[in-house]
Amino acid sequence: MKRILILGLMAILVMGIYNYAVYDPYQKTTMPFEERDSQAYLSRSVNGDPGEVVYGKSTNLENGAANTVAAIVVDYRSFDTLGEVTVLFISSLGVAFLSGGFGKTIRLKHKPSFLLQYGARFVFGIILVFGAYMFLHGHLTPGGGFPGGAIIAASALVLYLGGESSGEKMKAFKILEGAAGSLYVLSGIVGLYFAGFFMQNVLPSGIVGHLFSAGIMPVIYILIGLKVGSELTGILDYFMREEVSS
Amino acid sequence: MQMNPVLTIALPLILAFTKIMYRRIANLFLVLGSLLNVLVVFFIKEGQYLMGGYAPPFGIVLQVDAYALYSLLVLNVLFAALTILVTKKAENLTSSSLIALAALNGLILTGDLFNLFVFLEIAAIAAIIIASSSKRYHHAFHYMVASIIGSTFYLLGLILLYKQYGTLNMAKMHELMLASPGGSSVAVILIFVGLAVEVKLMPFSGWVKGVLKNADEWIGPMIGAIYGGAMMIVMGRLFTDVFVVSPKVTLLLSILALVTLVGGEAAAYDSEKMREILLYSGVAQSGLEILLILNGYAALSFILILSNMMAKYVMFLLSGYIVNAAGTDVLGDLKGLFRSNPFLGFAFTAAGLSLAGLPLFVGFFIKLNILYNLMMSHSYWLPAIILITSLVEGIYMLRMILGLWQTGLEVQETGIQIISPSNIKTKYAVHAITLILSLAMVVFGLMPDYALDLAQKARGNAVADKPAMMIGMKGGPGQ
Amino acid sequence: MNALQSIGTGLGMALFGWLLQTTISGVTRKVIARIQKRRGPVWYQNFRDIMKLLNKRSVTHGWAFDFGLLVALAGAIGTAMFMPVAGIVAFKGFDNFFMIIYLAALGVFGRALSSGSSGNPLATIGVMRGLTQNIGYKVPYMLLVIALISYYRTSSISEIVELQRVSGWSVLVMPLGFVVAFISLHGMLGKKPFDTYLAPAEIASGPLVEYGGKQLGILMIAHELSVFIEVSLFVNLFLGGGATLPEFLLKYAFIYILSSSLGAVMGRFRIEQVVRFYYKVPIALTIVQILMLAVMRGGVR
Amino acid sequence: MNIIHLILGLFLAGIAAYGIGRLKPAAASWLTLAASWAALLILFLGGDTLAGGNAWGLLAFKMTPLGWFFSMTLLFVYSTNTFFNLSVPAAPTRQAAYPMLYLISLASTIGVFSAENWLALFIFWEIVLWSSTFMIGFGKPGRGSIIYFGMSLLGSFMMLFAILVMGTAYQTFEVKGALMAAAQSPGPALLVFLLMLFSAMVKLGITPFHIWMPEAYHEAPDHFAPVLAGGLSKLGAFTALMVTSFLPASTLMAQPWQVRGLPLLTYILLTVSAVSIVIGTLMAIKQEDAKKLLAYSSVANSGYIMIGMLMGTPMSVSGALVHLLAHALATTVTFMVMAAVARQTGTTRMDELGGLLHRMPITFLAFLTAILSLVGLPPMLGFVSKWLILQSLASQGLFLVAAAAIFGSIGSLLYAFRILSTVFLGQLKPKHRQVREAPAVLLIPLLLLSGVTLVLGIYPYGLVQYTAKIENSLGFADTVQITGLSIQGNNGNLNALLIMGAFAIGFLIALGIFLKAPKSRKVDLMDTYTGGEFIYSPELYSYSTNFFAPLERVYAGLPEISRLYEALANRVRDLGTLVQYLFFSPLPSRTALLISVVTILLIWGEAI
Amino acid sequence: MMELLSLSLLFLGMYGLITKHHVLKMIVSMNVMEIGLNLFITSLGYQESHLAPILSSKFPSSALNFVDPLPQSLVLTSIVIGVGTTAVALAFAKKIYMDYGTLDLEKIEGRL
Repeated sequence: MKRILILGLMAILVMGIYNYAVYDPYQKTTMPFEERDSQAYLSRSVNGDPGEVVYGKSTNLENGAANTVAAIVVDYRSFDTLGEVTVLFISSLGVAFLSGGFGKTIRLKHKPSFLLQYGARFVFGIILVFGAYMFLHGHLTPGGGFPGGAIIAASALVLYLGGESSGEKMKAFKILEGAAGSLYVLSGIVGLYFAGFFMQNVLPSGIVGHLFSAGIMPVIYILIGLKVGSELTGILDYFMREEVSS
Repeated sequence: MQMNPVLTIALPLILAFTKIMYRRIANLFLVLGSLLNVLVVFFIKEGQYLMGGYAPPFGIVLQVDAYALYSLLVLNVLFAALTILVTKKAENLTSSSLIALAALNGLILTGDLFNLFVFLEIAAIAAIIIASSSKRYHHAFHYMVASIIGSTFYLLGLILLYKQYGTLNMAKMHELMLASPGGSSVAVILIFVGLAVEVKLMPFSGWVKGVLKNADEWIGPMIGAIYGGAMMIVMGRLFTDVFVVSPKVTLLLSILALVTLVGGEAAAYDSEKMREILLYSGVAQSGLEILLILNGYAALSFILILSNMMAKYVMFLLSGYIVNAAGTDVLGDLKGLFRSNPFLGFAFTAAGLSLAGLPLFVGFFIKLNILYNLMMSHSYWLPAIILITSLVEGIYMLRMILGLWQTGLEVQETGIQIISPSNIKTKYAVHAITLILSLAMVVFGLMPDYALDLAQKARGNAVADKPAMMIGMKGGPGQ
Repeated sequence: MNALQSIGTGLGMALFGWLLQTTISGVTRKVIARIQKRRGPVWYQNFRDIMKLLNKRSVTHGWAFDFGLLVALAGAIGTAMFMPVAGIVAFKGFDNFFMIIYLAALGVFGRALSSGSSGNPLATIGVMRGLTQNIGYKVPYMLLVIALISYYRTSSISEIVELQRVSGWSVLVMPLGFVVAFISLHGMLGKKPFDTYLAPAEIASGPLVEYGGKQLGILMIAHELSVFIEVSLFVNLFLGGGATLPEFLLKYAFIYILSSSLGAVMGRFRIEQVVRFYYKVPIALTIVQILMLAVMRGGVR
Repeated sequence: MNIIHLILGLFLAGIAAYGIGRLKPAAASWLTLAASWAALLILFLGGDTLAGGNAWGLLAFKMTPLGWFFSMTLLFVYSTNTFFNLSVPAAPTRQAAYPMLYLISLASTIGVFSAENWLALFIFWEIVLWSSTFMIGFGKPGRGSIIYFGMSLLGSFMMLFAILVMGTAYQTFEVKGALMAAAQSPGPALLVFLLMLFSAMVKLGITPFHIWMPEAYHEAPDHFAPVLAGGLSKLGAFTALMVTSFLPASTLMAQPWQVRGLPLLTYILLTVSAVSIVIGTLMAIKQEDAKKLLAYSSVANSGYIMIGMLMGTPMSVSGALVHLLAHALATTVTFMVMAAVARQTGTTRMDELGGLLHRMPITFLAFLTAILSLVGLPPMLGFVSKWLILQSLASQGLFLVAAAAIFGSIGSLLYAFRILSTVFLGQLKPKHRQVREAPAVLLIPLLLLSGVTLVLGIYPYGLVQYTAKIENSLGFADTVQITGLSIQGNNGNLNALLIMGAFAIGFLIALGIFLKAPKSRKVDLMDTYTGGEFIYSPELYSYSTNFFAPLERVYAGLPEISRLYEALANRVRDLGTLVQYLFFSPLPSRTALLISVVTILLIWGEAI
Repeated sequence: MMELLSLSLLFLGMYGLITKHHVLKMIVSMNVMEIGLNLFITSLGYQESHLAPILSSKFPSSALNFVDPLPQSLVLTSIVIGVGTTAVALAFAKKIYMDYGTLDLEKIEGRL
């Protein structure tokens, strides 16, 4: 009974929101796409109209990434992404804090089968490379630093499943994580002191669609990828460990 | 020399990132970072600061006006003071604290609604981690659930606003909303609810009790004072500078705020424990602050937020030390505690009296001006309710303070103290900082004009139709 | 009239009052004895008693014991000096009702002080009873007099007497009030059934328990004087005083002997009964009286 | 030297007293003595023309006759009481903060009486409030200081509300100007009038607001209770008189209903004050603790002051002012005596005391003077004021109020005798055999204050003349008249000197008779008539508990007003518990549910 | 329709949060909420017959009709934040289980 009631409440809530904010048959409260801010991202015309942007031809755009979403994430609204990275960072810190430090790795109850044990090592490299591809190619195709990092972490997960233990490698991950994060912020500060704005795209943007095109974007994606990868791996690792009894 | 405000965000972040490589000197990082931030704040000039060189409606901007600047100053100074005082507690939380600082600065500075959401999330997770250091994990989890619901609502409202206005920039949003405010109420309500969870507005503040009733000298000032203040400043920013709220919504939300004010004071009156009293009174105060914000008393709400933040900071800090020394915060067991610690007692008393709005302390003039301005708009009911709640607040505040000064019956009869937390073991820095803060309350209480003028300047133009008329010691209107 | 003359008149009034009352109380003893079918003492027995007591050996319980007595007698003499009798008034314009009541109360307070300091709890209980009773009869009495003052627009006793000569006695103005005032007077005089505070069999004469010798003598003088004040105040306020001395004496004797005779044929109330009686009957009657006045005359003013 | 210097000097002396008190407590007490007597001297010499001035914005001061009268009264109370500061028991009360708070509250009272601006007045008012609260806190532990603070805060907030109403409606905060502006235009004047008077009533302890008095007086340190009782409650009278004279009730409505020539509102308030007299008297009669008894007597006496002010005739106002001074002096003495008694014996419970007159005769004499003045018997000052007030009542024909006044007057005899008899008369307790007279330093203020009571009672003309001056300054058309040595009432005259003379003659005669008669033999207190019983224990041979039992039984069922406030506080508590239960559940699901429900309400509430 | 469905999903998650006291179930509910929200955001940026906002050799010009890219990028951020919070929440779950031996919050509250 109680549950039905609550379900009803939720329905009323959904109806309320939908009815008064979303449902808009006459387009009264909906801004047409053409007038939204995001149009400027599509046409790369935030700081001046460059005319029609053509794949493989346009050069010296304010942002040379073919992937507009990536352009927004890493360039136009890169500050958000810094925050995003920070969220992940603080989550991993939180997991670390809650886990109470480095304990012994929890042994899985079952022994991994032969196929898993060796298959994991075999797949590990392939996944790793795929992850790297993801963040290197993020400004051109769907993907980017976060999926790339997650894929890298997935490769670590596969290794765990295969019975590997991370051991002392975590230290290195920590350093990687810290360094990548610091470099990200530093790149922003570099922009601030060399070009006048925090996180300014200081590198030249090449031709739209080329690998070396979007200025600092690929670099940042690499940093993000590394950082996210090491962070997620770290989180995984913390979950796999016992608490240090202190 | 001029500094870019983004440094107040970037510096702590970079220190937090690098800190994990240098575990040994973690504390140094924290103290250094927060002090550096204070230094930076002094060199920030007002203005608009672009991120990545993209012009405002499209790129993210940091909006530095007097409002942001003063809040930033108070927040960073309080934070730095805390890091100096409570190094031991913060040892494992260095990075989280630095990130919390960055996030709070970001919250205050940012001029972009989605960026605000990101900082909100960072701040929330940092706060949860800080809160979990009291080892009450289910309470911290409660906080987490609440803040996730809050941020979900915030984002939902935000995206509805984006759908309607096609922008995320605060300034542009404000202009568009001014032009056509219709249809945005649901989104505004959702955003309000989302933030209300963080500012401890009452039906949404279930988490507060669990987190703050066990707060130590680190969690208390952090979550109870600094976080609450910063979130409230965000609230003030959004609901005066950005959103155009319809009168009906204002009324509904004001009722909510009023319920919080009354209920919070009643709950505090009911409590017998020091920290519970403080937390409930914080809830009630946030009700009052929101009431002012919603009704357009921007300058008043601003100065109220700042002074409450300072007072709560002192009180939570000292309550943490008291609990450390006495092992309890039941008021009945703490009788006569301040007898042997007169300076801490003085600081606590000044903060409490200021919070209750008694003269000689800055709280009085703030309350006076609130009432005066509310009355100027010819409403007698609201001031009456505020006065009644102030009465309740004054009573429990003084009950608490007097209880801490007054020795119990047993003590008077036998001369032996039952519990002997006679000397709360603190550093002299605690004495110094709490005394400075409480003296500041006295000084501003005697010369409120300066503070009132600053608030007026910072927020005087925020709401055109309700310019606050400030009564200071120099006199006011009609003099 | 110069000051010395006034003082002389006042002292004469006090002496007169004492002589009058002592005589009349002697006469009354005789009357009561007749009522109770006894022979009774001679009419000047009270003078004899006082003189005898003043010359006897005595004990004291400390200086406050004596000091209180002196205050009591001084209060009584001082009050009596202001009392207008048959058109003779020592201090013209100052024979104020409130003043008389309060100065008389000083005498009462002196008595209470003295007997309280004796250290005998019976005396303290007696005083307690006396005060308890006091509150019961004084309130309606004073309220009535205030109504009178408000009616005559003066609080000077002699002027009230003068005005009654013009407009008739106050009894006619407030008949119920007269009854109440008489009951009050009865209480003030400590006649049965209202002599609970003395109650010889119960608390051994209460306040008087420790007195003997000159202390008792002085107390008796003070008592006679205060009876004089009470009765003549009553006569002046409600019965139009007297244009001539005989008229005044007649009224005075009538009221006092009436009260005493009534006392002679009644039993004594217990203190609970006194409280219950006094806090109901006179107050209720007073309220009725004042309401009547208000209704009949459209307000007293 | 002007008021600003005076106030500032006292503030600074207070802060200095704290510093000195940390090092040497006794020196700080001496500082309070020196500072307050110096202030008294300055104010006395300066008179009501003492220069005012504009210190800092709101803080503008101007001495008026009314302010001077009140300042002098309070300063006198404060400065005489400093002798008690010198000789307080050691241990927890002797804190460095006490002299500081003492001087700060003293400075603030002068601020209240001389402020030109309501806001400044309020600020000082509140400083007095919290400083006195802390000083009460130095006494016995208990709820007294909180009740005091809570009730006073209620009063202050009512006053603040009224001040703000004036400030917003009439655009001025000037003390006199704002009230006069209110008198000009009805508008919210009624609200201002009521709130101001209520706040004054809280301070004065008029009935529905009196509950703090017994608790606070009882718990206050013995050496602070005199100031609290004799001094601070008089702050209320100050504002009350301001309001009733500048904003009389007759101006509040165009055609007010009248009762006996007074506006209905005034009549109602008079009735409330009358009830206060009755309740104060009844409660005083049944107290077991001397300080509580005196506290309730203050409730009753405040009723007289209030009545005098509300009637608003020259005589009644004069009576109120004289009564205020009389009560201030007398009640200060009584509390000082209690402090002395408590210092020498360690208790103020009446059933533990008795017979002290034989051990502390000078204290007893001072107490006797004071209690006579409280009861209103000649030749004390209290008589003059009661006479004036009763005169006015009689000429107004306010019988209900008059009945209460009379009741209070006669009832005061009861409790006065009770406290006198149980503390000073009766059997001396064996454990008090060794009690000695209070030290000379405590006797100085006692004799000083009771001397003033007596002298002013015999020769009140200058005082009454000054009240006439005050009435002039308050804008009264006619004032109380004095010709020669007689105070002209509406329906009678008073010559206090004559009364004293008559009494003195009587006393001389009595003394002559007494001395003429043979000398009597002094016997022990136990050597009394016992009705044949063999009594060996003085403790059993005294009558002190349940003193007025037959009378108390009559009104034993009278509900106590403090229950009302307790019920109110309990409702607030209940609300708090409910809020804690509903909104602060430890389960996250509850929070989620609340968020959803409230959001639904908000969204649909907005839409509908 | 998409909007309604995703909103329903969001508040289905909310329903889970309200009715469940089990920590893991609550975490799942939170995830459901997030997914619902993310879907909702993307749905608001979607328009039929518009292209994904990526230039490629097949759709080379910015003059073409693309869907709104901003909600998509917001969703990217939001997803990552969701991952972070989930991680922390899971850590809490682990910790709560270790401390109290149960994941049922009602039982924990009852025990305290």
